[in-house]
Amino acid sequence: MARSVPPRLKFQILPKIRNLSTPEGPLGRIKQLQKLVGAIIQYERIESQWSRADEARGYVERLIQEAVQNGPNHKPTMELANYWLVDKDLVHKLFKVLVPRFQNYTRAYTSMFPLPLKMPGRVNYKAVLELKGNAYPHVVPHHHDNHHTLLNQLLSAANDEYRQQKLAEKLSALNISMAQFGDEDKATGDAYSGAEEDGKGRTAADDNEEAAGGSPDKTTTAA
Amino acid sequence: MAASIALARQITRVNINNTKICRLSTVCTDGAFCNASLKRYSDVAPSRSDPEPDVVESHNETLSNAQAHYRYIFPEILPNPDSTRRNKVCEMLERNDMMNRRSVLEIPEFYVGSILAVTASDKYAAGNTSRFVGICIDRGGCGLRAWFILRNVIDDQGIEIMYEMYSPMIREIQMLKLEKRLDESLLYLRDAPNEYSTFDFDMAEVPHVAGDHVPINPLKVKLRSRPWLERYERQDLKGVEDLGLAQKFYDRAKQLATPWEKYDIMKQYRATVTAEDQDEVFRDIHEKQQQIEQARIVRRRRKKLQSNR
Amino acid sequence: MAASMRRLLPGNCGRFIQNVLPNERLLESRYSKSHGNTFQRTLPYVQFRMTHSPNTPAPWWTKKLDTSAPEDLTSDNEAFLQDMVEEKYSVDSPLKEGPWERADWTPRSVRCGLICRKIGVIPQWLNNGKKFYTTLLQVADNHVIRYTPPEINRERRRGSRTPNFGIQVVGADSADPRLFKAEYLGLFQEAGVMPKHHLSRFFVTRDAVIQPGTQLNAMHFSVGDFVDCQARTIDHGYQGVVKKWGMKGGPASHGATKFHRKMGATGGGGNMARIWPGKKMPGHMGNEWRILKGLKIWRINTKYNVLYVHGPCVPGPHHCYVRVMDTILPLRKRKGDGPKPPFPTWFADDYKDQEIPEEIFDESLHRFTASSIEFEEEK
Amino acid sequence: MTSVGSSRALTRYAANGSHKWFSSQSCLTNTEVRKQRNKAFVAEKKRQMSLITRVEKIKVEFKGHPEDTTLIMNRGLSTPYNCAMHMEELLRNRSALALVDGRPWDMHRPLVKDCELQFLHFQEQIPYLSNMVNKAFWRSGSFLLGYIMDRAFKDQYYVEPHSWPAPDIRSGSFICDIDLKMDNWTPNEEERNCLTRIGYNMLLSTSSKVFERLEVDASVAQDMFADNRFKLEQIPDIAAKSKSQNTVTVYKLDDHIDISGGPMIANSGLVGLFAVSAVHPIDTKFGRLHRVQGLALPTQLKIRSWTWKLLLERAAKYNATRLPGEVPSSDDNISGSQTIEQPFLPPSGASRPQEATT
Amino acid sequence: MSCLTLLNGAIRNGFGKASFSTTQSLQQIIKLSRLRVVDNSALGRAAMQSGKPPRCIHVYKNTGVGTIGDKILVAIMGQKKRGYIIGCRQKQAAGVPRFDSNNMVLVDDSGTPLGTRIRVPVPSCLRGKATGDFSKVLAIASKFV
Repeated sequence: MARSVPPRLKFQILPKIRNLSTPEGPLGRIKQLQKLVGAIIQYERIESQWSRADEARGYVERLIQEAVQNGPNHKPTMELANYWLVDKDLVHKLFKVLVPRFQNYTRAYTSMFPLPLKMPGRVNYKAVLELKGNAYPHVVPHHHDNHHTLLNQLLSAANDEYRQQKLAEKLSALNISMAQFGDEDKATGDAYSGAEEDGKGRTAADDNEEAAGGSPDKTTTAA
Repeated sequence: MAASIALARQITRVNINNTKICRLSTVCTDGAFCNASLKRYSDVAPSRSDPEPDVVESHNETLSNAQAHYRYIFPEILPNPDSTRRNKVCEMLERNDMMNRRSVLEIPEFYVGSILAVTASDKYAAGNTSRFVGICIDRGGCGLRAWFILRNVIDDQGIEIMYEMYSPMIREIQMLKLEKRLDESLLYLRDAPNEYSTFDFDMAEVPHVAGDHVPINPLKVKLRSRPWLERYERQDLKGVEDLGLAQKFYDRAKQLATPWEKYDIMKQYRATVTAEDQDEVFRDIHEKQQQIEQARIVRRRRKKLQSNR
Repeated sequence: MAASMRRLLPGNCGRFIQNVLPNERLLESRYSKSHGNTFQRTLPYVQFRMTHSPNTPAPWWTKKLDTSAPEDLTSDNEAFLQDMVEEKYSVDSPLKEGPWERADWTPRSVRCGLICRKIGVIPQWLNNGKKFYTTLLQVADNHVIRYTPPEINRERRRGSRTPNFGIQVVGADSADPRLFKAEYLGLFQEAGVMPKHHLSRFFVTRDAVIQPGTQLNAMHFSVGDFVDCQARTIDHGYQGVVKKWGMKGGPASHGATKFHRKMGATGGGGNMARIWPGKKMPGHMGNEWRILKGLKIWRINTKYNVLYVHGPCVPGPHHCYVRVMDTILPLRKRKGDGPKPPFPTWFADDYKDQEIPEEIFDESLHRFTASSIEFEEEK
Repeated sequence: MTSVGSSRALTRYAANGSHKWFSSQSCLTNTEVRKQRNKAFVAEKKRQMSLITRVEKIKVEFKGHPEDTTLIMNRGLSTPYNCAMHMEELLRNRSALALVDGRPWDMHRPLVKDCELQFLHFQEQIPYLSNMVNKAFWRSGSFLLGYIMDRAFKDQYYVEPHSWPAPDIRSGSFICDIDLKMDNWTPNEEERNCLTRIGYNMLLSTSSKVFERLEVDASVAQDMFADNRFKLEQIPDIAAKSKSQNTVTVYKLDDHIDISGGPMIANSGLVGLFAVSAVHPIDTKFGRLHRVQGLALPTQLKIRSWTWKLLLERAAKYNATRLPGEVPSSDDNISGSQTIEQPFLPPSGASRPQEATT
Repeated sequence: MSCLTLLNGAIRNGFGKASFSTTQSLQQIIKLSRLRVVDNSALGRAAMQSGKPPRCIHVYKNTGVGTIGDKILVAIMGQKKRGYIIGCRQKQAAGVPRFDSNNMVLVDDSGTPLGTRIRVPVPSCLRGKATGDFSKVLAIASKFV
């Protein structure tokens, strides 16, 4: 029986393995990693040294990759799971819980975050390693809405102005004035129409206070 | 179209033959999983003759059968998996050179254990060519560096010649007998009696239908007694008979064994070209390979017609 | 389980999040001044000892990369900035003034070089069947950035060994301008090209000057030319004498204690009872500028701008930048009576009516499309 | 007073061979006017503080990170900034604006009754909160332009800030309209950089400067701005629109004082990048004024140099937001008008103890 | 390098079973290496049959390492004889045969081979070196490979 050619891992790995410091040599390294891999599968989120967590991450990803690809009936995969997961309940968890969860994943199965340093100076970087789709609150708040920050407001206004200008150039090349343009703009269906909707939506939402203060080009589009 | 049907048929045939293969407790003898030049993880390497459903079929639907077959035909087409040395442009230029050479010289599908005849240009030989027949005892190298070693015994003198696969000095590579052996490196034949590596220079070509299953020769070699060139008791060889050593040798071998490497999935991963990258390579060469195949068929037909006349 | 690893049971995980990693604080520390760097550094920080060839640029050099936290942008705005980058640099002719006059090549002219990337080492064969290795050097999107005439060069660099040469600055690999600091971006204003990842300067004679903004490609050199390749060697870090200088070390056994990879005596007694300058000792190995001279160009790929340069020993690791210049070796450089090189560089406009082949081979190099080598019968 | 509205009612004074432009009222230079105005501000503030004779406690309910709490603070003395100091350093450092019972409130404006408190920073995710804090920032930018122009010129030039329109972020720049008494002066790039540098000197000074807010009676305001003909004209209107019909809100940053409805951000330390992008001459019914345009970003938001340059290019274009003297829209924010952002005006300093007792 | 390991040439050819490790890496022909005489000279035959194969005592070369075509001095049956290496166990370049033993032919002082026939194949690339005395050696070769 054979295992398949592994698909590409979806995160950056180091070109060489790290020799985790252990008096037992390479076998000791594997034993350390066994514990970490088991802990990640069990608790789904752990805190560890950066180097160890990063090293263990590859093994977890590969293990899940194999499990998702081959399922529990594939003997080498089962052997692999049996070797890495010392607690045999976790083998069940791998195939019964994690495989369905990660069936359609196209990105990495795990994520890793550096922890802030408590003290400056000689540092031992710590990291949080977690399986995606766990039940805990997010480590870093994602879906963080940044549409309304000052920078993005300024840029989106600049974007609108730029699109307007491009459109005006295009129209002038066709000898159509902006005034004539009027209603057909949506019908022409170029990149501008989307941008305009975007701009309008935003002005309505948050700039209610300054309708009169709008730039001249904005008033033209409104007309 | 015909070719792909033939290949599909061949894959089913592989599955039919599973029972036999299991009995032989075979491991693969090709270097498809890891690159030929690197240490191979024999127990994790896939084989065309594996009882498991074809990995490529089941997981890379987008890759055609013909393309999936390439990794067995020419494993050297895959780049060196060392990520610090990978470069797409360099790999592509090298691949172009390889395919150009293949369009001129027909390099047959062969494995360690196959018997080949190589005709090479030799300024000093009679007729400016020299022909050597022998069993392939090892092959390796990525890209244009690919090589293989042929071994034969002439006048009770063991002789080996290493050939570079893409060297323009090679005039012809003739496949005399396409088969695999139980191991992926037969360097132990150097320590076996001469009869195991003696082959007739006028050996007739054993016909092999293209796309047919590659037979595995289950021959087990009885080595000469020590001293040897290598410590074979440490190598987990399948194709040798009992070595007949004292227990202390096996104890030491056990001491030095690294059974965990079988499960070191990241070490294997780093020594592998990933499935995506392999697909990319095979898709890239597919068109050129089709042309080469066509040209070969035409050439054979013409030859046949001429011989019939 | 490692003692340093903290197991987090589902029960106390909420607390963990609240106390150790409060979302707000994390977000803040990413943006605040004081903790800004914490999140930048994703790999362990490694302190290197001071080497004799430090990588640290001189303090008066222009700061290059903007390593602060990325801008927090919406996808729309990100796309807009991308558009603007394209817009700003999509000028057809970056030249602000008319093209400079070109001079004729003389044997005393020194041309500008190229910045290449070492992309691999592969074997090639000669027509007589001899195998040798070539290093593939890909010209890395080179543009001329600046020219400093000899007068200013002389003034700025007092005691310069090259007082009569102008300085031609060449940039390699265009990059997103948003990666760089404003002062670094300013270097590219004159040339009107996108900012480059890597800059290097070449000493040129006054007649060989190339106008800033000009693109350089592999056709700057021709097959059969000999070139000098200069690069920083592989960085091995701090090494002992056995690896660094090839000293023998001590025996593995035979009663050797703590003497396996050490150097022996460091000097004699008597009058010279001290360590002499230049004694080979452990220390930083590699990462030094080295030049390999007189390498033949066997083959050029004009499509991918790749030079096939003789030998596997071009200094530096894979993917490093290599400075490639016309050789200075007197017996290998171009002679006055031979063919002239493209001067000051190869301009595509001059060859509009000619078709440039994708691959150019040396005459004695075996082409892979050609049939196998056959030796003629000796009579 | 009557001559204020007429154009160019200025005294030209020649002594010691030097020519100076002076304020029409008191014949003072900008520096002297600033000093005098400060003195008035400080005196008024002292007077208002002296009215608080008894320390009374109020209950402030805080909501948000790090945890919901109730704080017992001092009526008329404690500010939201003081509350933040009790909570966390992070809040103290990054909060630009407070939200008291859902209304924007300056960080350094004393709380006057039991209330609910929230803090806003520059990465708020709820649009209307984000809008609120952005506008406060933009307004502070305009204020900062006034600060710069007030001290940028030699003594022989007398500069009179007129006003600024409602903050419009999408226009790309904040504005301050100023009478420079120089008809066709437009600064070249170096001069613009000099103006920017004045701003940076203030922003980068070791102690970040606080925006102080004070509500004064119209008469006090008129005394304060006696040397600014535009402000004198505006004060009665502003006072009439205010809730008590007679108060004007003034802000002070360092030693610069201007009339504005507010709110402003907490302090100058929140401003990261800052630039005076352009000065355009404009013709208004008050004669030839200059429109000073600027661009700034909070420290909290990261920006790459290239993006900043792109925004700066846009900010240098003429900003055609409403000119001074044009018919203001219902919610326009000429300098000093009490904006709709503050529908419930807090009581003026004089009436504060009285209200507290009721 | 221990002298013992250099005896492998002889040991590998079946002249007794060694009780010590004979694993070797380079298989070079240097001083004290044992070789195999492959011509049909009486001296060579006698030496090989008696279990005392010739021992290299000098390589006529600056590097001191002999490869195919090199002239060496051997001690054989108590005599000093010159000879040519015509096959090596060492790793060879592509296309050059590698032999299972280090083969040599004996020549006399005038460069004439002692034997009349070489019993094993000879690398054809040696013809490139066929100058002077060496061509006499190639003249008695029976087979080229």
